[in-house]
Amino acid sequence: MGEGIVRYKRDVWGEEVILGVSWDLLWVVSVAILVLLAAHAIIMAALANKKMEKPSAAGRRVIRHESIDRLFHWVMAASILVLILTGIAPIIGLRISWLNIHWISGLLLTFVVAFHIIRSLFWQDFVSMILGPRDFGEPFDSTRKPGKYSFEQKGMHWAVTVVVLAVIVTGLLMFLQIDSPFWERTNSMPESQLGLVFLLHGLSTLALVALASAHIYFALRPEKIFYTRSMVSGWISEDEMAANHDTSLWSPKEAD
Amino acid sequence: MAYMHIGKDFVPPDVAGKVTGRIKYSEDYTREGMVYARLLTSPIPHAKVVSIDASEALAMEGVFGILTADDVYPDGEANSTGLKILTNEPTLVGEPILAVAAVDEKTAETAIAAITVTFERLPFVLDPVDSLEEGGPDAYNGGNTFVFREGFAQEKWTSDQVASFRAGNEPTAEPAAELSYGDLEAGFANSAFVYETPFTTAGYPHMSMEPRSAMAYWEDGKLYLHGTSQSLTALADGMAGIVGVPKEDLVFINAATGGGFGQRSRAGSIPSMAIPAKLSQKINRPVMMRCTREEEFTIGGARQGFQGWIKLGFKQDGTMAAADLWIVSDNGGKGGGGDAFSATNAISIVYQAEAVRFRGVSIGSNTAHRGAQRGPGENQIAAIVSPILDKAAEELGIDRLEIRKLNTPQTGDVGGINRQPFTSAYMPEALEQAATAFNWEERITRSRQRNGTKVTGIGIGQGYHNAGRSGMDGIIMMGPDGRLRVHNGVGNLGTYSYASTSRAAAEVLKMPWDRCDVITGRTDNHLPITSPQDGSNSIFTNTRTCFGAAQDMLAKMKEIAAADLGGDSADYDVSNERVHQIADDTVGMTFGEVAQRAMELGGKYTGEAELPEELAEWTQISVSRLAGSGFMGVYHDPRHSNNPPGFTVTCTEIELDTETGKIEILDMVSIAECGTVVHPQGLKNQLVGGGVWGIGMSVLERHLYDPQNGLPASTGYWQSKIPTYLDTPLKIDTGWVDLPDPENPVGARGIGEPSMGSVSAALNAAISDALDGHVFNATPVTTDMIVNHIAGISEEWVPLAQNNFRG
Amino acid sequence: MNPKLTRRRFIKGVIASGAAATTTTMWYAANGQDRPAGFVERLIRINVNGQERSVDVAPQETLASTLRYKLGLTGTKLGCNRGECGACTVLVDDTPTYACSVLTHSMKFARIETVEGLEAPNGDLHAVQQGFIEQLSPQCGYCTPGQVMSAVGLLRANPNPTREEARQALAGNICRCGSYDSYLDGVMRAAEIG
Amino acid sequence: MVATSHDVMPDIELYQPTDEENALALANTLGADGWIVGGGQDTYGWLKDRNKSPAAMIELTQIDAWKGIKEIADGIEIGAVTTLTDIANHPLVQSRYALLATAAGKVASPQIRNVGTLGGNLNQDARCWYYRRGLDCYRAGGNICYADSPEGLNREHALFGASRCVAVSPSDTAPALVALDATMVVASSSGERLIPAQDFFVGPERDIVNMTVLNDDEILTAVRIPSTWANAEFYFEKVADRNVWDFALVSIAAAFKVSGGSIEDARIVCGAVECTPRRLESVESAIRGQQRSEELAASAGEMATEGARPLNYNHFKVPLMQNLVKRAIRG
Repeated sequence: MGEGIVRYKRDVWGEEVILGVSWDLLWVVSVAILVLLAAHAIIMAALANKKMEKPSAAGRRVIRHESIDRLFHWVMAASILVLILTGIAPIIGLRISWLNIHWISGLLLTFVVAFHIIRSLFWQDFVSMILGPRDFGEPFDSTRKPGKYSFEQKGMHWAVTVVVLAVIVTGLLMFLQIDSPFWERTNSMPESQLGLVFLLHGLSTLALVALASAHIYFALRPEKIFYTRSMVSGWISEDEMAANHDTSLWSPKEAD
Repeated sequence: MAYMHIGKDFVPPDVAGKVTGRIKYSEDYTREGMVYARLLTSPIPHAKVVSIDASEALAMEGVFGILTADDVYPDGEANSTGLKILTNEPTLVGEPILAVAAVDEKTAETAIAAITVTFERLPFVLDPVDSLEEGGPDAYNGGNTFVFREGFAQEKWTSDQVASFRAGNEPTAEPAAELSYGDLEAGFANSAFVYETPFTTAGYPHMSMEPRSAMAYWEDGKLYLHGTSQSLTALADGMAGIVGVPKEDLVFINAATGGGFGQRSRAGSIPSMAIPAKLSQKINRPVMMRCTREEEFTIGGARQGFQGWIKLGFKQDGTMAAADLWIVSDNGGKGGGGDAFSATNAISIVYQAEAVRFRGVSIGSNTAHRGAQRGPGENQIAAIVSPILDKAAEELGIDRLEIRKLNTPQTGDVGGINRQPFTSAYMPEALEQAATAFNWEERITRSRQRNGTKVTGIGIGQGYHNAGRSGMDGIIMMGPDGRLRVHNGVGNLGTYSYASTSRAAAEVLKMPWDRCDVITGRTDNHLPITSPQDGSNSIFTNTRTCFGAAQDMLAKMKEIAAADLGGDSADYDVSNERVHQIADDTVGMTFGEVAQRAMELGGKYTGEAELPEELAEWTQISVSRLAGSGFMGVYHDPRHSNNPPGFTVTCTEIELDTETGKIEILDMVSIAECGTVVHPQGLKNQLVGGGVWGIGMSVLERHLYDPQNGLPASTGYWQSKIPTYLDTPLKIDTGWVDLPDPENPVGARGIGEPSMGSVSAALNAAISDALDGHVFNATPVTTDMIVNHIAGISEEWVPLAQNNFRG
Repeated sequence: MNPKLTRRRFIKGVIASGAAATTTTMWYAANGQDRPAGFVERLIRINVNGQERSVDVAPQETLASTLRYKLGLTGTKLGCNRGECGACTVLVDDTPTYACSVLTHSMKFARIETVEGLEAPNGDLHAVQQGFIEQLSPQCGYCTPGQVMSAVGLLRANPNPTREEARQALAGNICRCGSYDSYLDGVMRAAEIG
Repeated sequence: MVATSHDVMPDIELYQPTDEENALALANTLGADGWIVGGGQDTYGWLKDRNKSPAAMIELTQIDAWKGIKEIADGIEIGAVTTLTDIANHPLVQSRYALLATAAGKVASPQIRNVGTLGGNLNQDARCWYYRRGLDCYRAGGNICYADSPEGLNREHALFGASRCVAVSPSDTAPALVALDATMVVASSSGERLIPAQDFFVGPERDIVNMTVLNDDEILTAVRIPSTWANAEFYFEKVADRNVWDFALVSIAAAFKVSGGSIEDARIVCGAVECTPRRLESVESAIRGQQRSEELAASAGEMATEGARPLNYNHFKVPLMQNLVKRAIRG
């Protein structure tokens, strides 16, 4: 078995340096997340009976996600999935030509994220995503309802933000270490630093795997599936809004 | 002159042992309770040892002890260049830090793996020119060069000076050494053809077949050291000092040596043998230290590499009017040799240049240590100059053999920066003989002929090395059995000089060879001091001592005979193992009887009195131990004057494939000029062996270090590209001039080194010839260089073969 | 780069190496199984120079180590211990083989000949040895036993080789002294002596 | 280990199965801890240096079923444990597949060919000296290549298909077998699979630590050479620094079906220019149906090196490879 969380190697003069994350953790993380989600599913099922009926999707509709943002979301989702798959392939011994696909989708992700950051800062309702002190009370007070985004949604968003930025930054540094159409590999980085970059990239990958699984799981939960629908079609019903959001805090345009 | 032994083949006493595997090299010995040592060597090109934690290793079962630099240098390491036994200040990857002794090698290696050494990394440099540049790293602690008697110093050039030199221009910096004769400017002024170029020659490892293993044990205060060496007594003499044991308490055992080529001639070039000696002393057990091939590379050292600038001027008539050299030589991690000066000297001697100037600096690099290797300097430069000489010949419309003839040294000439006369020099005869054997006139017409993708190249080259010393001692003994015992301290390196020089004594006493014993192999056989077996000197130096010792015994025989049988000693002579009156050879006594009488008389006859003055300490010890045990002839050889040269001439025909860059040597003839031939088969071996070395230097052998981290990349036979059967000609024809030298009693001079230079010179010339006169100004010239040249690809980087220069 | 560094050497290599050398033993123990068929026993008999010798041989032991350090046959030299020089050449069923690069355990059914085994009972040297002496083929002599064995192997397969055939057959033996020419002279002489 | 020059074989277990089932069972049980040994010529160095430390060796030389050369319905089958000397000298190989006989005869040195096996020659590991020195580079599972760097010593390295690692295929017989459309017979305890020689070797872009597609539990048991190219016109050349004990700087193995001076079909494969034997399919199709000529040879040479990406020190491999292709086509 590996050396716990970190794998070490010898540098060119025999000094012990960090090599990267121990990929044994990949299995640990996968199993852990599966257990957690399974547990959640069971609890939800148990609580199901004393749960009030689902709000109806019929009736008047309000806009939750503009088409451009939906496009962004799905491109980002796709590139992240491709990155995870191509990145994991060599680890699990899958002999595919993965590296080019990996860095290309990595670049794609980088551009889309950059686009999103700029857009969210100037053209979107940035405030609606800010995680304020009041949000933290939300889970413990059933009377309180969130604005456009619930505490969980904000939490997930910011977690993903941090992790994705981490993979992007470390990924770009690693990109410099290989030949690409834009440059010849630099081999500029000392081995010890290189190892650190690999480690961070690996750790954020693990986090991303966990977050992605959780995200997908919740997106498919019956009581949340309408959010997923809104990410496809853009709208939610007023009924769904009323049931899950505080209209005084969020007054979306009506969908035509 | 008709000799009984000189010039005749014989079976050296050790050959049978070599073909049966019976003769023992140091690693073949074993001893009750013997344990095995392995080395921990530096992983870093330049560092300081901060601490060593061996507790875990020493606690292991089967581990007997550890030896560190603190053990061998209790008062601290000398602040100088030169190989250390062990060190805390490694200046190259692979330098020994400590040794561990264990029940077997596997345990020792496992123990070493458990030792933690903390190093402090220091800046390192692989290319001397990088170190020369201002602000560039220094290879040593305290500078990048070492000045004799002054210590470490720094040589620095401005960046412009470095850039200009690298661009191929004459260095403008102040040289550390400058020597010259003649009017250089006038020389170039009178020249019809002047050639000026930068050049590089790779320094590469000796790679003797036998790794420098050694086994040692102590008994009754005496150190018994089984080692490997080119020079039995000369090396033991120095080794006693290195180990710190009185000369009389060191028994150095070395029946055979698996190759040396310069790196085992003196104790200082192989101090690693002191490790088992010291370790054995510390743990009080016999210790065997078997060296690996990689260790033979890293500890064994290499030839000095050159980065130089050369300018040669030739008059209209083809005479070399002026030669100007500026050489930056690579001193490696432990200090090097004087190759650069020897190179310049060789040009003065071989081509009789009218004016010569040498300028140079020797700069350290954190690579294998540099030292003497077969023709250090003379041979590198031979390969560089020969193609230039051909260019001159072409420009001036002179035949390539002719231009060498009209610049040739001969008896009566002087040569070298110090304008020293030759004892004798028959280079014209050698050139003539080579031309005839090679059929030059006819062969030269095939020059540059194309046959499909192949081009024929014809080359001729000359080799030189000073080939003789003096001032050593000789001892011979005889007992009542009348057998002649020649005590010979020359190492058994495979030259068979230890035996062939002994035959000079047999010659004097007209002894049949089967009545002679060569006493050698271990120093407690009481051997005289000899010059180290390097610099091609043994034949000259030790025929003098053996001859002298025999003359001494001869005189004593005559005295004894005259005293006992009447008359004057001048009336006596020897023949058929008898000393007898010249007038009536029935009046005399057998050698056995003389020896018997000598032992009765004692005194000077048995080495107990009237010994020659100036006998070396080592010889005195041997004589004192032999004294009284038999009839002794003992001799101290006075210094000779002038330069006894060893010369060779080689002609070769090659085929160069313009598509693969591969060359094939179709024919090769080497002619030796080394005075009277003592041992034809031995001489032939030196000629063909030198030939293989010359081929290695010209087209194959390399010395690679990774510029990024200073790791050696060519530690084995494969990566070093040592020539094989199929890289060398099917047959190398040999011959010799065989004219006597007046400074040697049997007329002999040495030859070992020149035989390589002439081949390398001829081969590089032939390659240039095949490439329409293109001159690479480098050794080696490898396949990739030839392919690149033909394809018109400029060497964007210095060819890897010349690494570690800007490699 | 940090100025100081600690060099650790791992008995178990860090990544290039797999599990420690006892793993499989433990695996079988753990599974309460006997070792599968094919696992070697240490005490074996090998045929060296016509004699059956029984030796205690470690599984990983090379023939060269067994010959030199267990049987005292030091005529077989170690020049590189990597199959790059030929000094350790011996004959295995008449085939020249690098003793440093074969396992003794693979020699159980083979006929091994070393340089020590060439002399006739009456002490006469083998033709190759005589040829090498007459032509003074060896220089330092360290590669000589290997050259001898390759030459003997050649002459058994081809008693009258051409010089070129001899050169091809001996190509796996380096002589750093460069005595190739003299060795070939020796082989040709040996073929004459027969 | 970098700092200590190791020289003795470390403790390691040895299995010498005498039949196929045992061998495959062992390979299956030991997996990555088991090291398959043929002649061992690319094994013992790794172990002595302690740069690779498998738990056990599975030595195959006592399995007669995997030795020898026999005729099969379509062509011949060569057992993977057959020595290179036997292959080079075998009348059947010499007469029909001289290309392979020549290639096998060019490997290393006579003594190595005497014990070295075909399987070993095909499965031997990369010769990049950084990797061989035991440095933890990409190929050793690390995260860096020391050879492909601004100052790396990469004279012997790749022109094509480099992906982080720039090592080349060291085998002399591999290009010959690819040129002969050979099939690799690969067995494991779960059965047998047949792999075209061309797909047997794998480059760093797909697998940076292995040079073949063999899995830990698999053993290459035999190589089948179809009659497709039997008695064709062959050309093999290996250019190396030394003529013994050396690896190709560039090698070429080619087979031609020629009638009346025109090339009906051809296989041209280069060694030591990529991590796998490089088959020059574009050249093959370009010369198909053409008359042999200096011009054709020249243009084919040019085409052969299209897309080459030379490193610092191996620019010479471009003209060298072009020249070898020329020579092959010239015949």
